Amino acid sequence: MTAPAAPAEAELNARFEAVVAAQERIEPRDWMPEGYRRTLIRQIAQHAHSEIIGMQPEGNWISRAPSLRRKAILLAKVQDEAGHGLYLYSAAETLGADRADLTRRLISGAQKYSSIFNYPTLSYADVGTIGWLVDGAAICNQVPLCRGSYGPYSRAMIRICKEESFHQRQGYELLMTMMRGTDAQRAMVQDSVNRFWWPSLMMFGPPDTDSPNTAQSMAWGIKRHTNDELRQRFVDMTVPQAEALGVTLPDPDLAWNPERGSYDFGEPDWAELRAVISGNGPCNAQRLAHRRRAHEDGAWVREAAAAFAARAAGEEAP
Amino acid sequence: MTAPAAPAEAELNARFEAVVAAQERIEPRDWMPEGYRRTLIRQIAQHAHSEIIGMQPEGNWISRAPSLRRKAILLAKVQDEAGHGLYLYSAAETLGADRADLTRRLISGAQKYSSIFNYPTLSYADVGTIGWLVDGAAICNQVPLCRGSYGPYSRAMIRICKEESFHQRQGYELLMTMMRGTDAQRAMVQDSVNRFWWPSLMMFGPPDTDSPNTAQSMAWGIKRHTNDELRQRFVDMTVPQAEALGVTLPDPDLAWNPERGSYDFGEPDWAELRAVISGNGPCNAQRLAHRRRAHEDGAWVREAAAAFAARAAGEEAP
Amino acid sequence: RADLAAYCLMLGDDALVLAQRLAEWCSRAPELEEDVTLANIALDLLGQARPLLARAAQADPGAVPALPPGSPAPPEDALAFFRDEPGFRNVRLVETANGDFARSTVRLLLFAVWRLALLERLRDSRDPVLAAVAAKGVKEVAYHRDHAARWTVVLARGTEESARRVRAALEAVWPYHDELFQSHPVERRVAAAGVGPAPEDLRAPCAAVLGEVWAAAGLAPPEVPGLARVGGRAGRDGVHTEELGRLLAEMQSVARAHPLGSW
Amino acid sequence: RADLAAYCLMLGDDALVLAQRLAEWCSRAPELEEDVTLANIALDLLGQARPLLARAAQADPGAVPALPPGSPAPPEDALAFFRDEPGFRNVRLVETANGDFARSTVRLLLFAVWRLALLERLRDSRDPVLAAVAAKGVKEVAYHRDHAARWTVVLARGTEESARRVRAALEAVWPYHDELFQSHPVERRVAAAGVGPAPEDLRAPCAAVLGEVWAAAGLAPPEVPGLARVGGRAGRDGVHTEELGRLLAEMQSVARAHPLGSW
Repeated sequence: MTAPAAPAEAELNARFEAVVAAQERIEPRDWMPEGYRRTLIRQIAQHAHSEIIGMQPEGNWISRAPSLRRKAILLAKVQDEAGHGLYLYSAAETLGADRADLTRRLISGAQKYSSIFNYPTLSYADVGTIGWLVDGAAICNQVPLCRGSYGPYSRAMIRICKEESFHQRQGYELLMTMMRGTDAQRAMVQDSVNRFWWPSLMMFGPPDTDSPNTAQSMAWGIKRHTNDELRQRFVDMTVPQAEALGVTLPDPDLAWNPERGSYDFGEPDWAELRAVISGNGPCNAQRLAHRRRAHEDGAWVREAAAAFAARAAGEEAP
Repeated sequence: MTAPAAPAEAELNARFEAVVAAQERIEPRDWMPEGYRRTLIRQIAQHAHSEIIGMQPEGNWISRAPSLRRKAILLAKVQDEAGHGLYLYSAAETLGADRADLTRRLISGAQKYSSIFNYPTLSYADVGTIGWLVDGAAICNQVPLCRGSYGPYSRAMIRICKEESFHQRQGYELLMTMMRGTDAQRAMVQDSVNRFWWPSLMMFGPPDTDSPNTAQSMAWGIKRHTNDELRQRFVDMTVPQAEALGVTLPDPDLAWNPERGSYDFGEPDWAELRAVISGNGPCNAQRLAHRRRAHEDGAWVREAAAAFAARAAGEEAP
Repeated sequence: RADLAAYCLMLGDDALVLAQRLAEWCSRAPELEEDVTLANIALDLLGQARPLLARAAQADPGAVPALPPGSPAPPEDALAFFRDEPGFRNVRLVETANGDFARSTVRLLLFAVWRLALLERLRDSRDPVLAAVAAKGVKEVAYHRDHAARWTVVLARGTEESARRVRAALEAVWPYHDELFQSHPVERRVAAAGVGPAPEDLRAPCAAVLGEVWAAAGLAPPEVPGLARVGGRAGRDGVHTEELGRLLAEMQSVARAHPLGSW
Repeated sequence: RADLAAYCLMLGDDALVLAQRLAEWCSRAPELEEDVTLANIALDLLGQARPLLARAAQADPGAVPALPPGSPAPPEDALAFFRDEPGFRNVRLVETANGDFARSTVRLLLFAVWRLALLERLRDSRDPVLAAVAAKGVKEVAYHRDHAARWTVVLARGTEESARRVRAALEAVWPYHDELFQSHPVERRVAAAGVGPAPEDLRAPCAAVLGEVWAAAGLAPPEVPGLARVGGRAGRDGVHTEELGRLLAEMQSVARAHPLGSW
C-alpha cells in the first residue's frame, strides 16, 4: 500500500472552505488552516476558562444559600460549570491543545476569561441575576456557536446551551420568588440588577466598529453574528422579562423604537470595560489568586495520582 | 581586691531557707537550690503558657461579640492575657530560662498549660463564664502566689491578680446582664455554667491524696495551700454568686454543711481530667495547632526583625 | 415520637453539616473532576438531609424553631437555618474543618463507611421514611465510600509527600471516629423500637471494612482513645467543637437576616 | 443632617471594619508584643467608631435600622450589627482580607497615613463631635502610622523573604489606595459646609508622607490605576468586595440571633 500523495495546501484550503460554506462540520482529523486552529483554540480555551472562573462568583454564596432547596440548585449549577469546563477543555484538546498548558496560561494571565466574572457578587439576589442576565447574555452569544463549523466545539455547545437555558430559567425564577417576598428582598433584586445590567451588555464585546477580528471569524464560520447584533437581540429579549419581574433597568435611554422594532438603549461605560479587561476590575486579582491557589494547593494530589498510576501501570506490565 | 571565698553549699542553703521561712523574697541574684529553680521555671512557664493558650477560647468570640462595648471589653481582656504572658516569660527569664526555648517546649507539648483551655467555647455566655468561674478559680490559685518566695514571680502575680479580679467582675457582670435578658439568653448562661462548672473545679488539680509534689512546693514557699483547700475556698465563694445570678450549679450533691461551715460537693470526673491532661481533651490538638501555626507563620517576621536589628547595630558601630 | 424526631435530626444533621463542608471545596479541588465529584457527594448528602429534617419536623413539631408569623420557610429550612447550635445533633467528626485534601478524604472515608453500614440496616426500619431514605441512600453512600477509599489508597501509595499527608490526616481525624459508635439514649430507644440499629452493632462491620482499606493503603490508625467529651456530652447531645459555630453563623446568615423572606 | 450622618458612617465604618480585621490577628501575631500592639490599634479604632456611629444615629435617626420593639440595643449597636452590607460606607481597603503580616502592615500604613491627615484637619470641624473624635484620635493614629511605617521599613530591609513579601503586599494593596481620595458627593457637601476636609486635599500630604516611607524602605508602589468601580460605585456608595459580606455575617451573627438580647 502506498501513501497517497499529499494534496497541495491550496487544494486542502479549497476543500476546507467548501465544507464551511456548506455549513457542514470540520472534524479533528480534517485539514484546517493554522489560523483557524489557533483562533479556535484561543476561543474555546477562553470559554473553558470562563466556566471555571465563573464558578467563583456564584460559589461565593453556596455556603450561605438561604434555603436547602436553593443550596442544592446552586451547588448543582456551579457543578455544571465545572462540567462545561471539562467538555470545553476536551474540545480544545481535539485541536492539539493540552489542558495543563491551558490552565497555566489562565493562571499566568496569558489567556483571558469573560470579564463579567471580575464583578463581585454581593447578595443572594446576584445568584438570580447571574442566571437571568449573565447566562442569558451567554446564551445569546453561544446559541449561534452550536452551528459553528468545528464539530467537537459545536456539539459541546449544544449540550452547554441546553444546560445554560435551564440555569437561566432557575435564575429568573429565584428573582421572581424574591420579588414576591419582602420589601428588603425586592430592594436586593433591584440593587443586583443595577450592578449587573451594564456589565451584561458588555459581555457582547466592544462595538462592531472596534472589533477587528470579527470579519475573519465570521468567514471561518466560528462567529455568526456581530457583537452589536447580539447585544441588540439580548436587549430586546430582556426588557419584557424585566417588566414582568417588576425591576427597572438602570438606563434612562432605554425605550421602544417602533420604527426599528427594537429597543434603543444607552452606551455602556466602555472605559470601565477596558479597565476590567486590562486586569484592573474589582475582582480580577482575587479570581486569579483563587484559581492559582487551588491549583497550587492541589499539585501534591495530582502528583500523587500520577505516581500511583505510573506504579500501577508498571505492575501490570512487568 | 580579692574575691570573697565561695560559701559552702550547706551554708547557702541555710541562708536560703531562712529567707523563705521569714516569708521574705528570693531575688534573681540570690543563691537558690537547683530544684527550686527548676520547679519555679516549670511553674512560671506553665503559667505563662496558660495565659497564651488561654487567649484562644475567648479570642474565638471577639469577631462575634454582640455589642461594640462587649467587643472592646473582650479584646482588651484577651490583650491583657498576652500581657500577662509577657510578664511571666520575663519572670522565667530572670531564672535563666529563654523565652524562645519555652515557646518551643509549649509547641512540642513538652510543657503543659492549664487543662481548662482544652474545653471549647460554644456561646457568648462562655465569655462570661470563663471570667466568672475560670478566672475566679485562677484567682483562688494565684492570690497565695502573690506572697510566694520568689520576688519577680510574686510581683508579677500581684499585677496579674489585680487584672484578673477586674476580668472576673466583668465576666460576672456579662452573665448578670444576660440573665436579665431573654429566655434564650438565660438558657445560654445555664448551658455554659453546666459545661464549665466541673472543669473549673478540676483547675485546682488532683485531690491532695494524689498530689505528690505539694509538700516540697509548700516547704519552698512556692505553694501555700493544698489543692483541696483551694477548691473548697472556691466552692464556698462561688455558690452564693451562683444564687445571686439565678443559675443552678450542675451538682446534685452540692449542699451547705453547717458543721463544717462550708459547702459539701460532689466528686469531679477525674477520668475526664486525666484524658484531657494526657492530650485527649476536646481541644488539645486544636489549641496546640493554632499556637504552632501562629509561631511558624510568624517566623519570617521575627527573622526579618532580627536581621534588620543586626544590620542597624552594625551600621551604628562600624 | 420525640425520639424519632431526635434520631432523624442526628442523621439529617450529619448529612447537612458534611454537605456544607464538602461544598466548601467547590472551585478549590485539586482537579476539575474532583470538583465535580465532591459537589456530587455534597448534593447526595443534602438530598438525604432534607427528608430527614422534614421527617423530624413531622414527628415532633415542637422541635421546629418558632419563626415570626408570616414566615414562608418550610420546616426543613426552619430546622436548618433557625436552629441554634445546641440543637444540632451531628457528630463532631462532620463539622471538623476541611484541612487539606487528605484530611477531607479520610474524614469522608470514616463517615461513609459508618453511614453505609447504618443505611444498609436502616432499610428495614419500621419507620417508612427512614427506610425510604436508606434504600435510596445506600447506593449513593457506597459510591462515596469507594471514592474516599480509592483516594486514601492513592495518596498513601502515591508520593512521599502524599503519604506523609494522609498519615497526618488519619492522626488528626481518628480521635473523632469513636463518637460514631458511642450510643446515645435516643439511639438505644430507637433501636429497641426497631426503628434503627444499635450504634455498637456497627462497630465490627465498620472495622472490617476499614481494615481492608488500611491494608490496601499500608496505613494504621493511631492507637489513641476517642476525643474526650465535655461533662459526658458530645455532638449527639448538642455539645460541639468551636468549628460548628462559625459554620452555622455563615450558613444561616442570609436566612436569618430575612426571617420573612421567600426564596 | 443626612449628609453629616452619612459622613460619620463613612469614618465610623472605616474604623469599625478595620478594627474587626485587626482583631482577627489576636493570638495569631508573629510575636507576643505584636499581639498586644495590634489589639491596641484595634481598640483605638473601635473607640473611634463608637462615637462616630452614635453621632450618625443622632444626626439622622432614619439611618438606624429598625429593631423589633423592646430591643435594648443602643443606636451604635443597631448600626453595627443590624445594618445590611449596602448600608456600610467604608472604603474597600479596610475590608480586604488580612493576608500575611506584610499585607496587614501595608494596609494599615496606607490607611493610617490617610486617616491621620484627615483627623488633623477634622479637629477644626464645625461639628463638635467630629472635632472631639479627631482631637483624641490624632495621637492614636499617629502611633498606628509610625508603627506600620517602622514595620514596613524593617520588612523591606530585613531578609530576602521579608522584602519579597512586603513588595507583594504593596502590589496587592495599592489598587485599593486611590479610593480614599476619590471624593463622594457627601464628602464634597460636608467639605463645603466646613465639617470635613475635601478628600482630594489629602492626596498631596499623604503622598509626601508615604514618599518618605518608600524612600526609607527602598520600595516603590506599582504604577497601576486604582481598582475599577462597579458602575461608578464603590465602598462609600455601599458597593463592596466579596470579603465584606463574610466579615459581616460573622460579626453580626450573635447579635442577629438575639435581636431582643441584652449584653
